[in-house]
Amino acid sequence: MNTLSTYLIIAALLFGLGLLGVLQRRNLIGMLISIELMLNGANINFMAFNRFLAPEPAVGQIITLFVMGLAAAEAAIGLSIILALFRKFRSINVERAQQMRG
Amino acid sequence: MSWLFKDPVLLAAVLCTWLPFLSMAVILIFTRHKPQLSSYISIGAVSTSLICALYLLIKLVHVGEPVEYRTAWLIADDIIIPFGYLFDPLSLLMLLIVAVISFLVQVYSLGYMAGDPGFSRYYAFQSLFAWAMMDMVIAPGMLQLYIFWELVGLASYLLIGFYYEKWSAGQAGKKAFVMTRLGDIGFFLGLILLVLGFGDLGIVAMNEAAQAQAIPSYLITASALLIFCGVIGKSAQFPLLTWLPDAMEGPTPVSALLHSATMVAAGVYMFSRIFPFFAASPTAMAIALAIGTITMLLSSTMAMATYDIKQVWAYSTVSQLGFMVMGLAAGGYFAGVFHLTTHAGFKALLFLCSGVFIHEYHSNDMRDIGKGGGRSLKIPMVCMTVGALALSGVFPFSGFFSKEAIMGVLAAYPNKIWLLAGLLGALMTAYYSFRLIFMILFPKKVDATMPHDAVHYHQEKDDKIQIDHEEAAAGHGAAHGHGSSHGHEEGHGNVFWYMAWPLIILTTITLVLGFFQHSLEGFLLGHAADAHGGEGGHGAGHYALLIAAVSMGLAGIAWAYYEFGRKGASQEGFLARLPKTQALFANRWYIDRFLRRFLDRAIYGGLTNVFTRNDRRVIDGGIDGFCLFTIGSGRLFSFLQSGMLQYNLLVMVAAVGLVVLYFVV
Amino acid sequence: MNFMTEAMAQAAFWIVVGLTLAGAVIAVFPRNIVYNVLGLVLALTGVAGLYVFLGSMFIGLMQLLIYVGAICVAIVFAIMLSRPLHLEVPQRKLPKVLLAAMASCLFAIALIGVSLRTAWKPAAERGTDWSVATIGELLLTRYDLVFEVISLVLLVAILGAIVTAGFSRRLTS
Amino acid sequence: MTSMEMAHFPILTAILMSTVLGLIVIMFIPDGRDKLVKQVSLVFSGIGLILCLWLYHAYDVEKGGLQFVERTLWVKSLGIYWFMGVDGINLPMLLLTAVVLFTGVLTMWELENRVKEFFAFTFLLVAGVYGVFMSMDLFWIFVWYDVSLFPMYPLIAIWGGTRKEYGGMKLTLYLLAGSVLILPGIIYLWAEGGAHTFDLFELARGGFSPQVQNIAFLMLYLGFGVLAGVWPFHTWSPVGHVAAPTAVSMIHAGVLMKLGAYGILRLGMTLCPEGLVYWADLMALLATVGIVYGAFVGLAQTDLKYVIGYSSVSHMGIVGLGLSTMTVNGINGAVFQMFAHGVMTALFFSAVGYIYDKTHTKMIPDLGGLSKTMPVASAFFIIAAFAGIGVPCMASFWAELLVFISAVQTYPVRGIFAVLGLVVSALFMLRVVMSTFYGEKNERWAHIPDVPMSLATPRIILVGVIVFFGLFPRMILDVIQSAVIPFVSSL
Repeated sequence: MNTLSTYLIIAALLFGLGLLGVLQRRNLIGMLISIELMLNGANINFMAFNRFLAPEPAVGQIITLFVMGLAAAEAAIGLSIILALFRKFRSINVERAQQMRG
Repeated sequence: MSWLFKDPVLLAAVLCTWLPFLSMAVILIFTRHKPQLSSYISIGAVSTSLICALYLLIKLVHVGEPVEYRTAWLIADDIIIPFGYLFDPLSLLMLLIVAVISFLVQVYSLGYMAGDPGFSRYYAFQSLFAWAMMDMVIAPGMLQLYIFWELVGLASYLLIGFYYEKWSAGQAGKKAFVMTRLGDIGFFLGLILLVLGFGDLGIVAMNEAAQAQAIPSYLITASALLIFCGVIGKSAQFPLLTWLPDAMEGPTPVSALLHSATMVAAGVYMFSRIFPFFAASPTAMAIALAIGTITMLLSSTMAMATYDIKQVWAYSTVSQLGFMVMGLAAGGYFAGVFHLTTHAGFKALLFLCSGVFIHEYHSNDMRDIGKGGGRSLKIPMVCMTVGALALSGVFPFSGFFSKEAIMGVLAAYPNKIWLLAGLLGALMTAYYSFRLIFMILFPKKVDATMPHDAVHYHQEKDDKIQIDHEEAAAGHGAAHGHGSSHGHEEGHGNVFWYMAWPLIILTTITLVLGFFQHSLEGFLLGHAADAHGGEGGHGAGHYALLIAAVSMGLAGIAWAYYEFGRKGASQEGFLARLPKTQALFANRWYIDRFLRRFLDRAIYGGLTNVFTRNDRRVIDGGIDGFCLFTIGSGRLFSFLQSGMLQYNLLVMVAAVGLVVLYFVV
Repeated sequence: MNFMTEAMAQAAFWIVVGLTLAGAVIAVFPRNIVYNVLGLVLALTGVAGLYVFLGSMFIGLMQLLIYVGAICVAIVFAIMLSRPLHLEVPQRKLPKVLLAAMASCLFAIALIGVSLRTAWKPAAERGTDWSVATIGELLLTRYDLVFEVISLVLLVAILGAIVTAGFSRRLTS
Repeated sequence: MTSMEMAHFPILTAILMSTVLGLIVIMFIPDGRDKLVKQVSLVFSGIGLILCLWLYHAYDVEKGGLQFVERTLWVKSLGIYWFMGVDGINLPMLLLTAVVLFTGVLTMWELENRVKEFFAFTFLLVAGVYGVFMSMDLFWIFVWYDVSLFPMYPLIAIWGGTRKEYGGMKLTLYLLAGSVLILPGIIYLWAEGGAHTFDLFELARGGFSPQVQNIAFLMLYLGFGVLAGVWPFHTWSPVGHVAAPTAVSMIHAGVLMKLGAYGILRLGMTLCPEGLVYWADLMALLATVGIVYGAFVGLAQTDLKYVIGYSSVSHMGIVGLGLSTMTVNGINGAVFQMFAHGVMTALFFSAVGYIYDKTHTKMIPDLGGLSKTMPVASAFFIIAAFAGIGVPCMASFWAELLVFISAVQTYPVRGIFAVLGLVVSALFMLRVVMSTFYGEKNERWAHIPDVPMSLATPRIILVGVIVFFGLFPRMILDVIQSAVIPFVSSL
């Protein structure tokens, strides 16, 4: 139960689910949510390595903290982009937001 | 410039050759819109040239050695192209011929071209021609000769196509230029060969080296044959002879000047210019003899079948040029040059006479002129008969002497076939010349009103102006391209005498020139007599030959009289009874058709077509295809760049996943 | 007792795991965005629980505070502002979903494969200092620069968010 | 040779600056002042012309070699110099550029559409051309070369005529493809040179191994050859000329195409003499094919500008043939031909430009009988056609003479074929002259006025240049030769 690989598998599953969301959702907010899932998957990995392998248990936690901070920034920017897009296209469907196609 | 005035000979030479150029420039740039002034400038220039040429001849007539002036026109490494003047008997003689004929023709043109809208242009081109021809004549080196030779061709192109509204005139000019150019390519290559093989293109140097056998014989033969191509093109020898009859599209004075007396004679002149060089190669001489003979016979037959008065003289010019080439190629330096001289006189005369008829009757057809009352124009009629007698080689006209000289050379040639050909040519020449004379002199009376018209034309000169106008209105005169309502405002007589005086002068020349044979021979062969061995000494055979040749000429005249001249003659000629032969002759032995076919099939239809298609399809097509491929593949790949983030990411993820699986699992 | 505690902890752990994954599934699959946000809240809370199991109460709390407290609320605001509820929910395209599922399965399998195949070795000497004080000290000493940079990034992100959302309104209107 | 005399007035920079300054001044002229733009352009191009004439006059032929040298180190680490100078090869080219620019500005005097932009782009183009001709530093040559290529596309695509987008695109792509070969060639030589300098003469002194020379020469030859219209990379030239506006055609065919030949001569042949020897056979072959082929294809064209385009292919073939002979006279002739063809072609396009402006067609079947209505305009074209045929006493005659003599000497068979091409070129020029200008008066064009004196000026200047150098070929050949003889002896 409390082994490294358990956590890694849980993290992988979380990451995979997030990935699935990013790939198939058309709702931009849905995609953002999925990205948060993926970030959490990564965070679990950090914490797990910190718990089972790392020489200094503080370092992994600090990294997780940083990731959280960056995730907050990412969410802020992402959401504002979504709002801007929504104003422009009256939609938050990614498939409509394709002005750069070749 | 002081060097110029120190030497009167040089000054005369410079004036002689460059005044016409100056007059051309002045006319083209300043006096284009003042026709009268332009013509005076041009005639003034050419008469100064004439005076200078006379001065040069008198001054230098006793100088044994050739006088040479030269300056470097261009220095490129080992090639030096000099510009300068070479005065020896031949060039002095030819310079005088050119100056005299140019002068007379320009005076004549005052009448003939009066009122033409392109009057100034005409005189500018005449000056251009005079300049080019004179510089060519006294060129000391072959390259200068070639350069002005080409310029003469240019002037000829411009003058033939003078009536540029006429499609056929443009075509004829183009044909003349391209065909002579074809010959010139050979000339040019011959010169290059000589430059590379021998190095010096000075005429004196070439001739001396050839005589001293300092040039290898294969080089002489090869370059002589190539240079002879130039003669073929310029002097309208077989197989490039058809441009000359077509060139009759130009104004008649132009035909007289360029296509009888001077420009076409340039080929023969060049031949005689480097005669010792040619003479050093028996092969080249034999080929030239053969070509001259073929040309003479072919064009004589052509002249028998045409009714166009200018065409007859054009064919006859070709034929006589062939005769000159024969004489030269058979070794008769003096004979060829002498015939060139006499021919220049009487052929210019013949053309100018025809010009008067054409000017009066607005038709080139000898039957129309005859019916119109050509015989009533006394001066041209008499002059033309004199010219025709000279052409036929009848004593005591100049043609007799020069033809005899050539016959003598041919008789001295071991193979008698050339002599026979020459005699046959003399017969035909007499026949076709007098066919023309008789047709004009004794028109066939089919239409009863015609004599009336003739009287009308001649005697009521005041009415004639009106007739001219009527004819112009009927569009008859317009066929000639120049308006017919010209010139008469200033009085008909004035115009007529502009045209008559040159005729009278030329007739006089034709009458007396023959008797100067020996002095000319002495002058021309003076210093070189030993080298050539002279052409005298035909001995007893000479008289037999003389009788044979004259009787041939008289037989031709008699034949023509029987068919065209006597009362009740059918005026059809024996050719009318041989339709196939007539067709053959009238169609110029199908040389033109062959050339046309060749041009259409091989050049336009063949190479041009293939190359153009290649350009469109293969090169451009290849490039465009390549571009299309690029664009297409861009389109193809742009599907991946659909702008749909999720597909991009999907592919990325799948790819990374596969890579990880491949390496790790 | 020891066994009981052990078993209860075991059970609690799996419950947390189950909640997390269930939350993740809810966050991904339903087409209604409100369910997704709620699923995300559930999953993030579960992850916070996992952090506690991994021995760091502090990070667990932080997780709740930042993620559940801040980010999720922000997302809810965004949903309300962009009014997706009013819009018709588009039908799913089966090929796309299948492709996405295959790709993400592939990736997940690759990840799991890597984690299982690697022979993880703990460090030779492992510290035991899990205190918040150490974390704070390290943040202000060793990771000073990173900390500052992250702060800066946050500042820029906030400014950027304002600019993007605000100016675009002015530009489009 | 490369002495650091910087004391004299930097005339080369001044010439270059006359265009750059002109460009700047034109850009600051307010919109709508079209007349002022034209006057300013005329003044600045006139300054360039006067400076070039002075330069031509002041050049010491006896001394020869590189004169008016300006040389300062620019980027030390890469060995880039601001290095300019003139010798007998580029001096005629500078004069040509100045003449063509001046007459080109005059030719476009009646332009009404976006005048300011047009002259600005034209000056930019010419700045590049001047730069290439006077720089002796590979880096700057390439920079100026690309500066001169870039404005072509807007000039054609905005002010052009028939199929302008296609023509402009094709031309630009072709030329850029050429410069794609040149840049690696230059960098390759720089890297192989060891001294790491872009100075042309230092590189040449250093020398390269035959292997390097073969590769580099081929790259430079093909790269510049595209611009010089070497067969089979010539198809951009007719299409581009047809599409371009008059002055651009003049500058392009008159000057820019010479840039290609000049590049081959200055870069390729100076730096890679052994590469030249290796590839000379191919060069001669392509040049001969170009001469004959261009003339034949020209026979079949129905568009006046296409005809001129193909005649350019043919005439530039003569330049290529001259270069490939590697003899003094061949190169003399080639440089002379570059000059003569430049002036002649400018005259051609200038003459056609007037006809096209007035009749709005340049299809030969639609024209015809133009001599009657516009004799002066026709005369200019006809004179150009004679120059194209190679009539003596016109500048190109001497050039062709020299090239053919050395070509027959070096490559007899190819030389003879090239000479035979002359007949075809005569045929096609005369064919065009005849169908366009001869014949009945065409009522359709009866209302068109003949060229007024003001518009005839540029053409008169060009005719004057052609005839002047035709009558006095030593005026230019002595200059050319002063550079070519040492050049050939160093090969």
